[in-house]
Amino acid sequence: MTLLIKDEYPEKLFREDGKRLDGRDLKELRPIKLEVGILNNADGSAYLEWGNNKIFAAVYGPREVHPHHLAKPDKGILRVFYRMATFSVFERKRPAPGRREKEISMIITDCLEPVLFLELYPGTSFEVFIDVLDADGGTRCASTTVAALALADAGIPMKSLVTSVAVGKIDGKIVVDLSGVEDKAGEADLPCAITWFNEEISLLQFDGDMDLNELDTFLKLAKDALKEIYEMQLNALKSKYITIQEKYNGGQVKQ
Amino acid sequence: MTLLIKDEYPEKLFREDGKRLDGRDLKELRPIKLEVGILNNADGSAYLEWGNNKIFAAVYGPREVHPHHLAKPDKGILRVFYRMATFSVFERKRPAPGRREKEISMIITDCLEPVLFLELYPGTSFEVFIDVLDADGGTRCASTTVAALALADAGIPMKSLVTSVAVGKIDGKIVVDLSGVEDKAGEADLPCAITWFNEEISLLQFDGDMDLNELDTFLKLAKDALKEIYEMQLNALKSKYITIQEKYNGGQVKQ
Amino acid sequence: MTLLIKDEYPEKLFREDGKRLDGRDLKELRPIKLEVGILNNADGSAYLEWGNNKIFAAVYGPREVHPHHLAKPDKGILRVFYRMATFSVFERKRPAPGRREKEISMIITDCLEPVLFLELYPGTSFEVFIDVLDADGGTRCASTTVAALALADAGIPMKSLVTSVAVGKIDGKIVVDLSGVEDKAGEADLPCAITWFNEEISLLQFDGDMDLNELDTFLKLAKDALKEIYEMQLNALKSKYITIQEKYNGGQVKQ
Amino acid sequence: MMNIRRVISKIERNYIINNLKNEERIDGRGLWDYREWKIKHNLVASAEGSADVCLGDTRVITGLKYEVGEPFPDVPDEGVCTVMAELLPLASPLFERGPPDEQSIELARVVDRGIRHADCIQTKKLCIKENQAVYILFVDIYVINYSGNLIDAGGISALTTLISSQIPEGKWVDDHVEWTGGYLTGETIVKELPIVLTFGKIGDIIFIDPSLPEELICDGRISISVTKDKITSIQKSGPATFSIDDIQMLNKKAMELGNLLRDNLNLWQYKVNIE
Amino acid sequence: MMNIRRVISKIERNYIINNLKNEERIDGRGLWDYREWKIKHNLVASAEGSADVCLGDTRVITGLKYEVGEPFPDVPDEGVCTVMAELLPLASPLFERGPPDEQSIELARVVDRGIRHADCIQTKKLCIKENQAVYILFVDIYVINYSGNLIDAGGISALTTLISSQIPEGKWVDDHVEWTGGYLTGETIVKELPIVLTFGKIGDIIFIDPSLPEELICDGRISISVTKDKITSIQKSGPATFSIDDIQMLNKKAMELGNLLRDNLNLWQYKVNIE
Amino acid sequence: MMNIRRVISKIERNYIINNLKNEERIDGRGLWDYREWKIKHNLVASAEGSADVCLGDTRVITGLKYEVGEPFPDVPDEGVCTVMAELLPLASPLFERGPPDEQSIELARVVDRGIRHADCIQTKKLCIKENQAVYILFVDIYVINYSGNLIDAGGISALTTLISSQIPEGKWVDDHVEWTGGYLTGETIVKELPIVLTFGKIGDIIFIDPSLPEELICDGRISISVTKDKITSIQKSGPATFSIDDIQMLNKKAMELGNLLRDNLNLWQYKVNIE
Repeated sequence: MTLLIKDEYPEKLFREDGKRLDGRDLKELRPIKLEVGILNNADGSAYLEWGNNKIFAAVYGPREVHPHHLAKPDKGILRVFYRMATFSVFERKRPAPGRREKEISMIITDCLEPVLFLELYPGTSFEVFIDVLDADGGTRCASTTVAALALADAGIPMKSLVTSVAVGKIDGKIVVDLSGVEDKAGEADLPCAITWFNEEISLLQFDGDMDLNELDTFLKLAKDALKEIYEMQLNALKSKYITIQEKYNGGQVKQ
Repeated sequence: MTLLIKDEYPEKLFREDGKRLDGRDLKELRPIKLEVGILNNADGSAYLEWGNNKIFAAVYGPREVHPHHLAKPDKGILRVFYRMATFSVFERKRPAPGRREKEISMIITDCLEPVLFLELYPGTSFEVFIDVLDADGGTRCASTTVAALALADAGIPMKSLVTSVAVGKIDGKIVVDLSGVEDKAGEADLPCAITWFNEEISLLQFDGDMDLNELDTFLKLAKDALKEIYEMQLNALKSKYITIQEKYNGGQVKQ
Repeated sequence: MTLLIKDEYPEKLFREDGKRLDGRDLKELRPIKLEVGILNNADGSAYLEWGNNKIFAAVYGPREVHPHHLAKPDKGILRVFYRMATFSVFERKRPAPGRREKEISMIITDCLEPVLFLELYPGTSFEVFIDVLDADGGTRCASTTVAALALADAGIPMKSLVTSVAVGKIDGKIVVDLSGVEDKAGEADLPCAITWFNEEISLLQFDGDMDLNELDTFLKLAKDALKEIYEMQLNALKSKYITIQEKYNGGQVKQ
Repeated sequence: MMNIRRVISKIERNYIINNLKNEERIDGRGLWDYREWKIKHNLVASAEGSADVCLGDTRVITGLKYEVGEPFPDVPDEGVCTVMAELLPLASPLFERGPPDEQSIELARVVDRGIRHADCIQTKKLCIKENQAVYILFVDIYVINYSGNLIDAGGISALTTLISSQIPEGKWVDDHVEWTGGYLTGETIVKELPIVLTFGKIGDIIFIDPSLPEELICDGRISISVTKDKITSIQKSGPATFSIDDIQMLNKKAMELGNLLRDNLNLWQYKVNIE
Repeated sequence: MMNIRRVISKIERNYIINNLKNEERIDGRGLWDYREWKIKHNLVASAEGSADVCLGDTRVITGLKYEVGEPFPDVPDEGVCTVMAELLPLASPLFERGPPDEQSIELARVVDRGIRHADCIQTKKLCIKENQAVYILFVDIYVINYSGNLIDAGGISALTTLISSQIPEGKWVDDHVEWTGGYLTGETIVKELPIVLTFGKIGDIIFIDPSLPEELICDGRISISVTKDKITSIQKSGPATFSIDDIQMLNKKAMELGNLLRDNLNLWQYKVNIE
Repeated sequence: MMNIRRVISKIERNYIINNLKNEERIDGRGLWDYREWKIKHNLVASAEGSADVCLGDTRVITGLKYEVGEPFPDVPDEGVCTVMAELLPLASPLFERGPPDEQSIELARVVDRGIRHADCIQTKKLCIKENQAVYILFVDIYVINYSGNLIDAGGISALTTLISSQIPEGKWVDDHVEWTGGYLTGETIVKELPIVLTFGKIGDIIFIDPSLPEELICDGRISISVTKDKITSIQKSGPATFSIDDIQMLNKKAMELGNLLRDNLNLWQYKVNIE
């Protein structure tokens, strides 16, 4: 039985006025909203809206490792579980986690681990659960960005935050932060992440088609976008601490 | 490929003489046959025929818990595994246990647990295996009834027996002990169970459509039917002990 | 969707000159090539080509048992894992191991165990991994034959080698070593294996149709073929030890 | 943050029970009061309907997807609606990864049966062409934060999702389905609004909407689904037993409180209007 | 009750072996005697055929279900019969819950192959319409009590089930299958009656139909399926080895005892007569 | 034999690192040298294409099977090619039995994406009849011996398999597929030859083609797929971070070394010629 409606992509990804289909300029990010500490059972948590992406992240740890045999005697382990809700995509996803979800979980683990001091927590685990409730392109970058906030919210010592964004090429033009439709109909997509303590790249994937010059441009653009998002992360953390301070401030809002 | 024959239901569930399709009156139970102690490897066992239902139950325990992490330091655990044979229903059931079987297992566990003294058996488990070889409506009630006998047969201290039956509504009339066809073609089905030590309800499910008055009628009818079945359970237990006594009675049948 | 090409079998399994379709006489084996010690991570390994069969075997052990509860306090355990590659057969096999692979694994385990001194290795396991990369009839016999070599290569004390071959009936004639097409289109197939230390049969399966006289003929033919293959096994082991000796012989090839 | 993995201490348990005996609860509610409800709808752009429901600190997000498939042979003119539930590990340290466990199966089944038997969904409206093509709706419930009483939150969440839904309307052309350009909405699909209400029992005391600490020490629960004047589904769980009087009283309460909640929540406000 | 989980003690083992050396068995049988057979048929109303078989204390219940499906392309005019076996945990503390293990796979496979290669089922009679529709039969074996030698009990159980079967008869009308109102019965479907016989080996002694204690200390077993004058299947299992003389002797014995058992059990008595 | 299960000792680790600092490797290679490649093709008679690739002691055997199925609705005139990888337990004590783990998923995904995004396979040539019938190719990679850098060995292995392939050619007749008697070969199917190159990073030092001891102490890796003048896929793994300068340098290196390797291996020699 064919589906009623196909997931069709537009022929052109730019409007006549040169803007992208959602009205953005080439280097413009989609609207991002970040909230920290929104789940009260987890040791740390964060919520993100990024375009139509809606993602929750929660951190548990340091805690006992299940199953036991995964524990390492000389360091803690970081485990990331990236999952998509069945209804987060155009065609219903099957409930069980698939190969793509496992691969992205691994990618994000590798991306976050450099900022942690796992050697201080032998025999324990940190578990980061990331659930994408609505997906609209760039979920691995958005997930990395919100997971870093959840780690910070858990009070786990970190060398720095981690921030992630994708750059790519659509209709021959290089753009920042591809939306879902741009990701699927475009030519290239380069998700990357930065660890601010050393300003190095800790997540890098690419699928598409680029030459060495384009790579340089991609990386330059990415860096500017990453800085912009980093500021939002810092503000989200600050506003949480301000909120807490207010709560403890005799119940009175600071003037 | 369509099946050769559909599982079709009759339009009417009552005969012209006012009796049910299998000749029963409104409050009449189907024939029930109970046997205790029929499986010699289990710690306790029982067999039931109830209409066309044919169900075996066996109990193992108290024994070590597998897997270990399920064990509780302060009490024993009760685990019930309700399963249907592939050929017990109209369309062949898949061999692996499904959601329905898991749900009914849980319902029966909750129903039987109140009569046990689990706090006397810390760190151990009691396992009740219930296998439905032929199904004809009301298997969860029949399973509960036969499982209680298997527990008693295992010599496990119990506050009382447990007895279960369903009442329901078919073609607008309230009846006791719905058969398979009445269950599927009828309007409402209320399986319930009683723990005789406190005469309270320990299993209760309902799907259908009833108002508060009907509920009262249902519960009243159920209580009468439960008493009738309880007598049969007691007789089944007695006849087993009589048999054993005879065996030990110098091999001679008592006069 | 029907497949493009069916796996069809010829009507006759003998040529006009009385030879089999691949040019063999009734009692002639297919070409066999054996190599020992070809995988450098395993404790022992061997590779076999037998007609178009291509099979790797590797042995790990004695080593710790995973999962632990399988360990036996009074003896080591032998575990054999026979697997076929997806592309080793005409129609792509599903990647997960099926019932047939599990059954053959058990058959081969039972066949190899008699030559080992498992009682000398309490609490440990020997694991034999057999991977069929290309299959052409008689894979269980070929697997047993190559697995015995891998065990020997691992330096595990053995009462003797084990050798296996199939005999069978095609177009009414009794033949040795059925090829893939003979196996599928023929009337009977009797895989068997011998443990040389007592010259007894340690693997025996049959599917087809034979009377008691035919059984006698089968067994007689099998014994001759088994001897022939046994010589090849011994040569394969010898040539490995010669190679090693040469390596240690001051690096100079012996004259 | 409360560490809900620890065994609730005897002292705490007694504290909860003693309060209950005085018809008071540790969060200040009376025995028959729900915690506060907060409902958002149509938050998931990728879904054909969605709801974000908070009941106190319990939070559940539900979405609807559809497929078009063949009807079951015994009901050739009716579509299908299935409910799935997942207890996300981020929602509680008590939840583990892996295939659905008993608690998630129970949540899905009770919500599913509450809907199925209450004439809630007009399955005939989900038929595109008899014997050929019907809608299959997937109502998938994700628990985002666990603080007790998932069933009632899940029930309201599923209902709001269905009411808020907007599904491309198909018609049968020759031998296949084409999009008319219009939509089926919750207004068309949903008829009755069954409410599922869950009561906890600790010792002899019975109360509605168990909070997490209450749920963890509960001897048992009963969930009752009600329409305006009918009981449509009952599920007892946990090792408690209930007297026949209790059961009669609870069904009456369920009817009463269900009507109250239906009025208060006014779920039809979440329907989508399409010109 | 015997605790069969404990390791059988050396003393007990020696006792069994010493008896066997004198051609005696602990339950009083001779080396070539079966335990008592008890057979009931057509006990499962929901199945299209069924059998309840006891071999001593071993008890096996088997049922048959059918589906109508497309034939395999290489045999477009033949139906299919598959055998599944499940070792129910209620049958023995040795059996665990979970997916089929080696022992249940072996049981199903040996019974299946005994049937498949003996011209037992007339697969062409299971064809409704060449290339289009054939019967797929599922013969599912459930072990209810385990007291040794499941294979022989399973084999007789599967055979009785097939003989007792009664399957709605279909005919091909236009492009689908319709019920004729008649039935295919075991009399039509079953031709040969292959008997599977299992021999145990302990040390140098070989005997038929191992009881549970014998089976637990067996070095190995051979199961041989025979029709009146042919061997149709052999399966050796366990770490024992057998001399060529043993194998010849056992196949002869199997033929002999198989014919005897076929006569004694008279399985055709379980066929269903339909007017 | 090296026991690769043991933790690599500090001494050994330091030895490897100190060598690397002098741009030397423990097996004598320079930083940008591959180990020796050995390639055999069409060794599996049952497969429609196959390759046996050794990279030093790492050995990978890959085979191709096909099915004919319906195309995806959004690309009705294109066939499909999927890559699966299995790390056989015989290849290393580090590999365990069971369903695919992260490492095998990564291997399959990186090889798959390298092929998919490089215009390597002409999927339109895999169409038999638009909307009706296309080829589905299964490229299945089995790791036979594990000695580091499975990705590059797997990539060359998949490519050689595709080049060596020979698939029965179908045509659409009425409503089904018939065999023309001819074959589709790698020459028709394969266009670009993307090479995937993997770089390891230990401390500050980066090098190509990690051997097993290097891989076990690696902080991270980057795999880059390149065609003659384009980068088509990148995958970073492991907890290392890379400076932007490193990344630019590595992509340049990948292009350079990729072209060199493509020339040296001359994979087109493995195509099959059919008269």
